[in-house]
Amino acid sequence: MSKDFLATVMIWLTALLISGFFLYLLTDMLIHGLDRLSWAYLLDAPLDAGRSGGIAPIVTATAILVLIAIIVAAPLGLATAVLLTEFTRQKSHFGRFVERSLDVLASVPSIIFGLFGNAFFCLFLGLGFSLLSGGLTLACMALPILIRSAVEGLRSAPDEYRLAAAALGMTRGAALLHLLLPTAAPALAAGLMLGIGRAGAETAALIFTSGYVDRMPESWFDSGRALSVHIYDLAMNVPGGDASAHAAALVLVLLLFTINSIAMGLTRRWQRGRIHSL
Amino acid sequence: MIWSWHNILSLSRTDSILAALLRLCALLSAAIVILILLFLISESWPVLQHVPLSRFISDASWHPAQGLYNIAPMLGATLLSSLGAVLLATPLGIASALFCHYYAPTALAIWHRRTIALLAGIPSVVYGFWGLTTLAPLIGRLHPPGVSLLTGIVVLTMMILPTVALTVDAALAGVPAAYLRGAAALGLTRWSMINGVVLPAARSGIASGIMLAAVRAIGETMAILMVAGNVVQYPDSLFASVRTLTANIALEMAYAMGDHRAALFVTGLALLAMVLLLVGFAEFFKQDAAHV
Amino acid sequence: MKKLVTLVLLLVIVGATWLFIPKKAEQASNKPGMERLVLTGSSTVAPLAAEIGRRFEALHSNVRVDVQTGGSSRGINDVRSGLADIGMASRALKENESGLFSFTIATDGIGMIVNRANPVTALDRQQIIDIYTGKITDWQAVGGNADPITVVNKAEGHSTLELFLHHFDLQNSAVKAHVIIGDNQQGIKTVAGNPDAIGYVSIGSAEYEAQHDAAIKLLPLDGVAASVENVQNGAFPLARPLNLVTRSEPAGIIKAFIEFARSRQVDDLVMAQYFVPVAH
Amino acid sequence: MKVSMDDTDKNSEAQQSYTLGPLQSGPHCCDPRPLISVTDLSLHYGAKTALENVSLDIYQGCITALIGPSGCGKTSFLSALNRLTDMLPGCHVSGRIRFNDLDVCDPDLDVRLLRRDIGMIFQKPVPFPLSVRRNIELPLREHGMRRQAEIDAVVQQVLQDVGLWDEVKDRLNSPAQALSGGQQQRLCIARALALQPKVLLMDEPCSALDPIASGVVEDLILRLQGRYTVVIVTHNLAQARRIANYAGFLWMRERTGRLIEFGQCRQIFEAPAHALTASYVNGERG
Repeated sequence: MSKDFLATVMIWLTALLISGFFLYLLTDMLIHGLDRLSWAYLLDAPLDAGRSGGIAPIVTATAILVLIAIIVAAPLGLATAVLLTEFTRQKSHFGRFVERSLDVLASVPSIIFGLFGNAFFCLFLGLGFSLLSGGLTLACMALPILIRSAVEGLRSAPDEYRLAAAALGMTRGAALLHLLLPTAAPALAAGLMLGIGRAGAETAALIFTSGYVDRMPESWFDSGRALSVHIYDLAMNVPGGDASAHAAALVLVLLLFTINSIAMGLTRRWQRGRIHSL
Repeated sequence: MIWSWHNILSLSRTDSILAALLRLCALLSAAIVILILLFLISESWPVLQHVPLSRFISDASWHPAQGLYNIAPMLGATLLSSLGAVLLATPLGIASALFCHYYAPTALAIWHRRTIALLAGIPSVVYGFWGLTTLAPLIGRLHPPGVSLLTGIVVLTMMILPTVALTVDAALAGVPAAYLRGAAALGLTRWSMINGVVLPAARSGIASGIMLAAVRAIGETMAILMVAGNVVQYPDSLFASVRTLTANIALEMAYAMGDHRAALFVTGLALLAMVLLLVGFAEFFKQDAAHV
Repeated sequence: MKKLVTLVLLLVIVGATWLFIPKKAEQASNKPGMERLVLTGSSTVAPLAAEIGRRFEALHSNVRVDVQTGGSSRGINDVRSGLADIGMASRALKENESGLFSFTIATDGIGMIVNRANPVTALDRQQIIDIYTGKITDWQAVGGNADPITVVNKAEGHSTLELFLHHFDLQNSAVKAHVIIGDNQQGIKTVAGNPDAIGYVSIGSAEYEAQHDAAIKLLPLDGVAASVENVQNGAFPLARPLNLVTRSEPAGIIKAFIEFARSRQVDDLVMAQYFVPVAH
Repeated sequence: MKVSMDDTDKNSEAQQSYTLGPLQSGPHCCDPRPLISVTDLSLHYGAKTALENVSLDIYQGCITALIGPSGCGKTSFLSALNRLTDMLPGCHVSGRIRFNDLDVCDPDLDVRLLRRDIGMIFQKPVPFPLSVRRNIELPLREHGMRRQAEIDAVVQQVLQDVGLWDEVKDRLNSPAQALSGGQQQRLCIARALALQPKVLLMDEPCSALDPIASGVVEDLILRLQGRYTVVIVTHNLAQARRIANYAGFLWMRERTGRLIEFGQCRQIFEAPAHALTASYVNGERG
């Protein structure tokens, strides 16, 4: 048997294995999760420590957490990306310092963010276990993702735009606002979606920052339980919580699939746009 | 990119204001990582004051309630589980990426890629849940207790596989088509073309993908906490239960006070140091490769 | 593309305003008359306390009860430092914790559990000690199958662990565990999935799961069957009170809450969590 | 000359200047008054020297062509004239450039005003990813023109000037990138003209276009003569000969671009003083 044939077989098998595993995981989740899933489940408050009732306050808390994270991280990330691509030489010390620290930040494990969030936001800033603490912690986590995709989007905007805009005596700010940001918009949006996805999936960083309270949050100083924390709690701490955990897991996975699909669609659109403009 | 900073004076006034504002934002972003380090150190300071660092690797065991703080077994467990996962996920991920580029028909490749991207989006707690309810009993039938280093490695592999596959995929996409045409013109078989031309050309991309996956594996918390058994020990076999640094923090943090809590922050520092070492190593490797 | 940018911007703005509205609500909730009770501590008590809190909120529309989990000691510490109004502890106060006030709201026991497929039906005190210290490593030695024993122990900081060690007079460093778990449910899942495992968990949790088809069974301890009933009548040796702890003599809303938590009105909630209500 | 558009807004006389008459070819013989004088210009990229000691005058209303093989620093020379060199990483300019009475190399100079007076056209047409109208409107608004009627008048005027009006008047709001290459380049010229520059720098404006579009653009450049001062870099010797009044020949010597000869176009092509020039324009070298 030739090496080429062997490699072909192996590679097809691997692909089959991965797709098979994915399908299995998905059906497993659907079979177990669909039992409990209903409109009432989505719209009710949890009862009996989550064994019965629904997940409305938990989905709300998750949404608020992600929203806080994005509202804080998006402008900061965009500004940093713009600075890195448009206002610094690639070799400048400041730019290199910023880029290096962001590389490090991107590789910091989420549990460390949890420790940091607990020590800094909850205790040092006195925000306590609250959606705000959790959201800010998530913002720190999402920041490098947002910056990276924004930097990529801006770097792929053609230099000709920058030169032509300058030759017309336009300020950099104007070139940025009217030409470069619109060109990079799909990349920015895709990055945003990725950030939302990462924030929405997070568990470890939230246990110590936004807490366990499963009441409908009334303000952002309330403690609130994220969907992933809810799943963890049901699976690990609540006897008889498995069925609810499966349903909650299904909801979370479907939400994240939607968000990621949007991100992928945007990325594709961005890449196609690039080909057209070349 | 093309803008050079060398002539700041060519900025108009609005631009200078904008630049200052942006620098402030960037400084803030960059400061987060320093802030994190600062807080980890300050929170672990209480225990570091009267427990020398060496005791964190020389104590008899990890029993913070009895004043014993050995985290070396957890360092080892983190290393082993990540290493195992990377070793498993790397060939699978590369094979999957090769499949998308050179084996699958276009439509199938698109679907496969989508599948992988969706796998990447499944949160770790769901993997952990699956591992706990499905995989651990399965492995337990093979050799008790079921929650073990092996289970951890398998679940971690599932989790980092998409990372490897997607980054390698991107690296393969960056291999110039001319190389492929050149190789095809020489009459190479598909595998010799891949082995001889494609993989070497995409080498640095593949390496950074693996590095990224390794960082993710080291930092993974919830899934490994749920499936690895959490006994603080050096594993004597793949079926022994282990506790990683991340699991140690997640498991005990909510219950810890005083020195115990500070010791958990020391664990966090060790974890961070490990990740930074890896990232630094990757950076060094990248620069080295650039000089060749 | 422009539409997209506008859309994203719009979303962010709408989100921001939406976030500011609840902030106003929060200012409103800080009006005199609106009170917030913060409970922290034992993860065994937390689900019960949350349920009681929910019912309490329904009766007192001006009160919000926040429940955060942690360990019993953490709860006690938080009450001391004033971080929490009420601490939750799944054990009695220790000697060095004097000066605090504790109020039992329910009783729970800690029972040994093994897999349902395990033929062993009882273990005496010395056998359990030997199993947990690694002197007995095979079920054959205590009359079971010839399989190695998987010892399940709890992570540091849990009062279940402290009570277990105290009852058997063990040091945690002497325990040779194969699996370490955090919360009760993880322990039940571990034992249910492993025919050779032995562990100890809250009796309430174990009985609930055993009745809902989890593959576990409770072993008698010192000859007393581990059941909610035996905990209730005081026969079970490893019982523990589930307490609410305060720093000073409770007054006002704290007092109201504790009295409510000890009243008949919550007996159904206590039993739903498979704990034993206090005698009234 | 340094009047900003904010002022012209208020100044009704200056406003008048936007309603130009139809563009006609300027006088064949142009004003031999130097508008830009370059003295000892050297240009370095890091340690590499791209241009050394170039001195020449650019005469008002004339078309000056720069010819020479690729890589001899022609484009860098153009970029130095409107300080676009600021944006090239590692680029350092020494020497003196005077534009009217202005020191172009003065670090305190407001480059936005300089670049308004010295427009630039690139080799590849760079229409912005906006509509045809917005392409012209954007720089106008940037320079302080606010009234829509005024802007519309300028848009129509400059599009007529470059002969694009009839082709695009029905699709002013469609994307500029949907235009053909030649139309795109003329749109870029129109965009530059909208700012009423004194000088137009053109970096091989025809080389990316097909022959017909190239001819149209070339005709347009000829019609700009007289009203605008044009500096054009071209590879196309025949084109330079057809349209230029003055010509400069640059050549690489010791890896550094140098100005070999500068003079009247006819003289450069018919009676070059330098042997190198002679062999280049005759096609023997380069």
